[in-house]
Amino acid sequence: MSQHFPAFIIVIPLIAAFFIFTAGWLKRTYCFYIAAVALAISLFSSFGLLLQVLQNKVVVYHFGGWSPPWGIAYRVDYLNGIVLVVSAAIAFLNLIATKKSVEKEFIERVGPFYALYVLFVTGTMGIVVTGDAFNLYVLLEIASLTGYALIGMGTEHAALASLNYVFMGTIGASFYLLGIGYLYIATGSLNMFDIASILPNIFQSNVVLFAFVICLTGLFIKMALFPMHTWLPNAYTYSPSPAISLIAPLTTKVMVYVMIRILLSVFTPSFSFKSMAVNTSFVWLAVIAIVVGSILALSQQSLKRMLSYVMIAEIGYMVGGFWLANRAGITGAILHIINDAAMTLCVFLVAGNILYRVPGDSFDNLKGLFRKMPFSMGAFVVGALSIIGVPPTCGFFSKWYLITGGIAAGHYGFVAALLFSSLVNVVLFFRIFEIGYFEPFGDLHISGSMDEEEKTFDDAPLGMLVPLMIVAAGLIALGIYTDTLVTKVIQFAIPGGIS
Amino acid sequence: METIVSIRPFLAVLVSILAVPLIVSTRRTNFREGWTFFAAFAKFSIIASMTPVILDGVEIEYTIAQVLPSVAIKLKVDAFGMLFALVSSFLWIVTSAYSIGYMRRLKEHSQTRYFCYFALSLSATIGVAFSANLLTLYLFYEMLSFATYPLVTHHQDMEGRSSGRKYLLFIVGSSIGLVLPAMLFIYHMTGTLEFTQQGFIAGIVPPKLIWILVLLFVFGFAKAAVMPFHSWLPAAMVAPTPVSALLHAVAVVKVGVFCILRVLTGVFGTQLLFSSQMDTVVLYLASFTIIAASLVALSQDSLKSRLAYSTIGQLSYIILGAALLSPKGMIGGMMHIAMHAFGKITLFFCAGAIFVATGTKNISQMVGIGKRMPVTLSCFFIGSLSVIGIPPGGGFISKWYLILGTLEADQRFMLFILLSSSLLNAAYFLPIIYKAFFCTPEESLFENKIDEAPPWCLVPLTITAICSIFLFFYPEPFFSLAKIVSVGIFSGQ
Amino acid sequence: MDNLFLYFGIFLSLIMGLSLYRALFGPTVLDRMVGVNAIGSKTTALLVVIGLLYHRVNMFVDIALAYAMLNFIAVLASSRYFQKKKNLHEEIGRK
Amino acid sequence: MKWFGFIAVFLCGSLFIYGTVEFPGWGDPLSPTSTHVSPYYIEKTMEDTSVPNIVTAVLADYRGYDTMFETAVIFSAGIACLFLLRQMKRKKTDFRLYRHTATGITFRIEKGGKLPPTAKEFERIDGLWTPYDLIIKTTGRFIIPFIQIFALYVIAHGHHSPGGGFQGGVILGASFVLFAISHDLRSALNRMSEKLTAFFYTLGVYIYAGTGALCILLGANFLDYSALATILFVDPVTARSHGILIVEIGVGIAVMAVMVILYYNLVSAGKFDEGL
Amino acid sequence: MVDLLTIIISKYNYWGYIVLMMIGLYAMIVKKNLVKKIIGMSIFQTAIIFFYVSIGMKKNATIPIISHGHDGGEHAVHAVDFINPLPHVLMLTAIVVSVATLGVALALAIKVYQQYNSLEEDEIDSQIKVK
Amino acid sequence: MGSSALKHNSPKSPRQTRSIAPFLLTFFILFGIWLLLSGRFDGLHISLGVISCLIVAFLSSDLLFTSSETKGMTVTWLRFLRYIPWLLHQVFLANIHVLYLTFHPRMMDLIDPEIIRFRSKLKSNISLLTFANSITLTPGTITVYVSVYGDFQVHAIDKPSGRPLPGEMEERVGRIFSE
Amino acid sequence: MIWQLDLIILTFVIFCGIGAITIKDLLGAAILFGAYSFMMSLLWAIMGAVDVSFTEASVGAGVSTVFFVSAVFRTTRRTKD
Amino acid sequence: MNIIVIIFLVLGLIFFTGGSVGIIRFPDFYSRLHPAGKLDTTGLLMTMLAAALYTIQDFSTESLLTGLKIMLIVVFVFITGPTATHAIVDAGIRAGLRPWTKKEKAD
Repeated sequence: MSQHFPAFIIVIPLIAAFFIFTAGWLKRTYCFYIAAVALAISLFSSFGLLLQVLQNKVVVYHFGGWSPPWGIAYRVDYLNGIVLVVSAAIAFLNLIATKKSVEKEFIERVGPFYALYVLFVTGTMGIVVTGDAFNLYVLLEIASLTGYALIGMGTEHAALASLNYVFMGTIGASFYLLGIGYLYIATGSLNMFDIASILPNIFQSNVVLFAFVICLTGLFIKMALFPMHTWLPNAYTYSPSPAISLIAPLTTKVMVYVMIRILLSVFTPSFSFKSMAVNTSFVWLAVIAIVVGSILALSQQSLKRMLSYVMIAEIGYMVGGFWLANRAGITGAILHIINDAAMTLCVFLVAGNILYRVPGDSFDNLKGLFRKMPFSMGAFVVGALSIIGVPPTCGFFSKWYLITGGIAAGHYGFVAALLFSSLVNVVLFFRIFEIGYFEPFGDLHISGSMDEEEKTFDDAPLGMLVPLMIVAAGLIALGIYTDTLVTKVIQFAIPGGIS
Repeated sequence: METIVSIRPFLAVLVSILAVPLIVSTRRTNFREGWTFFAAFAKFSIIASMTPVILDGVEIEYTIAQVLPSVAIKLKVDAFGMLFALVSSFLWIVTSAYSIGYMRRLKEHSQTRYFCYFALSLSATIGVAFSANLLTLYLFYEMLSFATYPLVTHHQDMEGRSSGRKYLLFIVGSSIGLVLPAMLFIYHMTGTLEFTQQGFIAGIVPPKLIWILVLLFVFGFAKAAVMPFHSWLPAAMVAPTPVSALLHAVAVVKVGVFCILRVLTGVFGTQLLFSSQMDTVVLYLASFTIIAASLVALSQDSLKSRLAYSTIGQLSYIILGAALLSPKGMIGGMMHIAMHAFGKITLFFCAGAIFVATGTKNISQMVGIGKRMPVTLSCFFIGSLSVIGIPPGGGFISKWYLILGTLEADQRFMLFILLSSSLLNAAYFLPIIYKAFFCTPEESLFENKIDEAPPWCLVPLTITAICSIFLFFYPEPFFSLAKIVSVGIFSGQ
Repeated sequence: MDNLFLYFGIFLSLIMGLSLYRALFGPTVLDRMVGVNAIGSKTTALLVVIGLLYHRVNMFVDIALAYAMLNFIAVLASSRYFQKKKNLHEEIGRK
Repeated sequence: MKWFGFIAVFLCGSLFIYGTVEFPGWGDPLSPTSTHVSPYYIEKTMEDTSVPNIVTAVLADYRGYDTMFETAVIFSAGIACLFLLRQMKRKKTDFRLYRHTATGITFRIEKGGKLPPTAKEFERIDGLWTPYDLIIKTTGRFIIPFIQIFALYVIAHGHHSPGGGFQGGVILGASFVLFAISHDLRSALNRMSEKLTAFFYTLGVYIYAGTGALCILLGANFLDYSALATILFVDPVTARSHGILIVEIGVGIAVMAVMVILYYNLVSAGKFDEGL
Repeated sequence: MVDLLTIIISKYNYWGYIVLMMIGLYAMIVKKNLVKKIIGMSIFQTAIIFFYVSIGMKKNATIPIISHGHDGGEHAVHAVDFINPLPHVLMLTAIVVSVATLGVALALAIKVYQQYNSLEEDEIDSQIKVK
Repeated sequence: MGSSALKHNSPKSPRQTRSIAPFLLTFFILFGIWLLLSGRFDGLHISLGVISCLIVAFLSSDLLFTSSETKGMTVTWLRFLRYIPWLLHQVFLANIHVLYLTFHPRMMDLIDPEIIRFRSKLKSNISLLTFANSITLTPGTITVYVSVYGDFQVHAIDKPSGRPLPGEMEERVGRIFSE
Repeated sequence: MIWQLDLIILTFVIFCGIGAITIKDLLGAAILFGAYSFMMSLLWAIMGAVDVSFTEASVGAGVSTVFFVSAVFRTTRRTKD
Repeated sequence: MNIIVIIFLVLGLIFFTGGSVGIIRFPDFYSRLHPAGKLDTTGLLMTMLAAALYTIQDFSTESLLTGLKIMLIVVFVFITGPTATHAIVDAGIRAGLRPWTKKEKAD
């Protein structure tokens, strides 16, 4: 059965999504369990695939028995193997962690919610695993559509934010599609690796250049790189918390993965990194993204919105790291996809937990949270430290690679931006810590007693805490096993030509 | 040099982390503090058990995790680290006891949290002491910064908040902004971060960059409170006194100094420093700090602030000792870590005890207090002797070696600095003693009866005072450790 | 014969332009509906003509058939709009 | 803003037009698109699948996996719309309107009043109700069965003529939409209830994905219809043809149901009471 | 002159797609009305579909359905005789996607309207700011 | 009064009580259409056709015919067929009239739109529909509104177009459905 | 390929598109968008993409205009641009 | 045969032209519907007839069926066309659009 793993990853959740929807009519509680089982299988399969990849280098699966370029093939190699496992794990953990809050927030809509949830995961994982450029578009649309819906059910101005996301997302996806069309004009093929084998003959062609630019523009919009980021903060701020802790870790990160995949596997490094001027300007773009994201984050007054801006900066990390076009930089970018996904999950889960207990996530509502929900906030501290980049959490190590990449490429602007962003993150997160730590206990020092501690303790339910703790521990574990990750997997994901 | 692999250093780091869940999970206060004590003793005994091995000139290594190619999170115990670890782990025991008295008497809130973070900070301190490479050092350094933040801001009031901000701004800002890039740059140039006896960047890094790197490190380890980066320390004095005592006389600030020393010797190496003349720069920086801090201390009325500025000055002694680049100076610097620790902690304990007993923080209000708290103030006297460097205070030994070092390195100016600074020290400590014992208050502020702090406070400070004297007569373990270090470092010359 | 069909098609599409004029500039929405409806019927005819030009009219006739059937759904929907909201220009406030 | 937008768009467009310079000419039979992958489809489709409509063959077989996700996209759009708009909790209005069908008299029943028996003489209406239009209604009645049979014809004959699951499904869905428009939403809901629709669109995707999964169970790759030969008792090539038909039917059902549910949702803003 | 005509004939379709795409883009950038934006979005997507279909076009070829029995019996199929089917397949999917997106977008627009009683972005913005 | 005509206005038309006759009739008509559409007479397609027709007949037979209208269907159909050529003739004549109007340079002087109201004798839905559509098809007149009782409002473009209504056409339509 | 027809229809399509986004009435815009969709379908038929044309015909004529109209019905026709 | 086809085509064209010119020229919405609604329908009938005739020229079952299908289009258009026209008119009445009459013009 193990040869069907690539199909299982996608197909099992897909079928499960249909089941969930039907089961929702019967009994609402079934939905969660079906989703959990499906995602568990998916996680298991992706893990199995990663192991296969570690043994056999590349796993290829032909759908319909047609070999590429005629049929659609899934191709799992080191790069997507690891991203796959991480996405599956995130989806699964978030599912478990948000059970309670889904039941609270979507009383009547649990069935559709889980169906959309699982479909979103299907789309995302499909994007990661597919080897066909057009198939990627379709999966992208699945992920986006479900994402729009999930975000649109949020609070306050969610519908408007989601609609804006629809517009931007559609432009992005359409641009990607257009880019694929240009590639198709130039090569006549849709399979990524087939395109890659044809492209070297026609590198000089204007069409390929345009394909490159258009694809990138689309992907940049989708991943919310700085000038095209406008959809992200609103969408993420108003979205329901169980959804956002799924969408935020996966969407943008996976889009960065797609960028890396397209540029490394389709256009090949010899085209993508041909011109130093292009690389540098993209890195500068990333630098601007980092700086602007960080500064904008400073001016925010609610937790999720602040995190959204932090994410915009983080996207700058990955994009910039990739465009440094050296081994350390790309390693850093890939590593940061994984790490950032994990830490985003962590902080957004905490935001979800907070919202589960507290009416809103604006900073005024965070007062005294360390006392009220110490475990959640503990996990938040870990996540925050990771985003700041403090060893031994994983964020440090990807930042490490990124900065070494920046130094190696001689791009000190990027290095400075990274350091600047770390410092800003310190300010950002410690501001929250301060609020959570100081605010309501100004005079407790005098009258404080142990009893009051007991009374105010009101953390999220255990079912939400345990996965959160696992994620937080995972952040540290990821950090500690960084080298294993890099030497066993990521270094093979980068083509040999890049030094 | 022989090396053995053993898990003991890791255990020494881990033991107090492991104590955290125990402390958190216990509801009864006695058990909670029992766990703290247990952890402290366990830590000290583990470290002590390694001492003989180290004294034999053997190093102990333990790799926790390989995190980057050619860089691991790795612990290595050598004489220098051992010295520092011994001092801090021993003082933890004492401070734990003192904390119990202090905290309970003042009915501080959130004592559980207090003890947790105390334990965590100690782990980090030992981790720094035992780090085998720059990355590990950085890791534990940051861990210490974050673990002490809740301690510094323990009172959770506006003052705590602003000083917490200052604390973080200086400590974390400088470490991320200055140390991290320097470290990354070194890694980029050399591909390794492992400390060696003679440094590893000589010949690889261009000389011009050495200047920048050294300065980045010296200022970046802001915990050492070298002068422009010092102002967090007085601010951090809002913390409860045991915190100030252990962390801001021993653990945190000494970690900063330790890091600077470690990096100067282990990364740059004495020869490189000498050849690039960076030693002079560091020397002048340190001497400036010494004099300036002492002068500022003179003007402080709050006892803890005065102690804090004193600390700033004393820390730079150590840096100065190392920067002299002479074996004797090095020994002096190392010894001063221990000696100053015992002396200063006594002083802080005393300040705390006075606060506990009378609620007084300012020196001007302490007129005649010696009659009321004779034991405390006697210990205070001993402590100040040690810090000033007058026999039989332990500080005399380290200062002596420092002076020898200046002579050895032929730095007359530094000699002058040291001596004048000692005078200043005396000038800001002795009046307190004088006022306390020999002046009678105008109003009968204190009744003329003995009213000491509770025994949980009193006993520890007595112990440290006794130790301080004891070390004057028997500095052997620290001395031999310092000697090993010095020999190791300067054997190449 | 092919040419004839081609010219017929071209002429038809030009005529379609006239209907399009009504659809674009029709003073009221209803005029636009008239124009679009007219465009629809011409489209049906054009589809068949294109089929003839490709010599595969049996393939195109299905499309035209679908068109003939579905074209009026849109018109119907728009006209139902006016049955429910009885005003041509302005908007009544939502209840 | 307007001028800025116009200039930006204009510049962007000029750039794109510059990009077309090196395109192969429109309709050039020697362009890479026409010479690399597609000739295989054109020349081999008959051998491989015995389906004359190459588009259908490529859609449902060679790139059947894409099409499965296409169905999933439609499915998720259906759920998304339901999720976003459907108002599960009915807001209790103060009154209900009923119409006596024989006389056309409208009753307004205040809250707490006795509801009429759910006999067929009464029907519930709301404020937007308009009198039935005889012509439209009757035409609708007459034409709907033909639209439906045509839709099914399109689904079934996707192999030989343009069309297939999606087109047929849309037409089928449109026939229900037509019913809802020409009659009213309540009678359309009586005919095609929400749950039935939901059942249909899950059924459709089940059929598609289930066929694929069946292929795995029969020992071939996902969606490799030739494996179906063993249970359909035909040769593998015909099995592919039949497999395509099966999945097209699935697509058709799913698309039909989703179009209907989308219409229901949009037109009643999720309240499922009264539409166009 | 003839050359120019050839260029126009061989390229105008692509220009057409660009013009359409830009119309859509313009609507999405400039228009404040949400439904207008949705229309722009649909036009934008259609333009890309149009582009793909143009790619698939082949001169002197017939539609990609193999006719059989018409001329009697099976005969060899030449790729040159049939229009490239692949873009059509892709665009079927793309159309489906655009319909799906349209549905969701309209649903969201209705939701927005229910919330703010307006479809104009600037009016909604001023409402948000007031709150 | 027209209770039979009103029956279909009820959305809850009695599906369970419908007889088999309309079902079969629908089935055969649809099957004829299927054969016409399909043009393939192999087993697979025929069986598909049968299945499809069954489905549609099941779904919609109550739309196409109700039991009251199935009686005498054949005769009606035949008569209806006879009506068509006449209708086409009328359509053609009237078309030419409108065409003449359209291209007439002084069109505005010729036309004189007005709305004509009259009451038709016809009763059943189907006959009303046929009549209404016939009116609409013959240019110059458009049915604006028909009530279930046969009240017609017709928009005529000029006097000559509106004059013959209801007239001959109504009689013919009535004859088809024997009313 | 019938480029003459194609050219004419393409021009109309562009006009239709411009019209659909400029008309100051959403219902009108929706209706014009329907016309746009009809012509698009024609264009694809001209280019030989029968399946695409069929899809667009059924979608454009059958559902997408209806969706627009229903959305407009449930919201408002008013638009400022 | 071709001649008949051509005649029908031309007739169709004339009707179509009439329809289109009509909806440009006529003064108001209701009168525009007259040419639009049915000149188009008739034009379609003519065109389809031409197409059907042309198709069944090379006689075979398939072409016959195609021809019949083309005529089927006409049937449907004959059913739906008037209905659509009627629907639009109805909408106009309900929307409150007053028909243009000579009298008003005279006033």
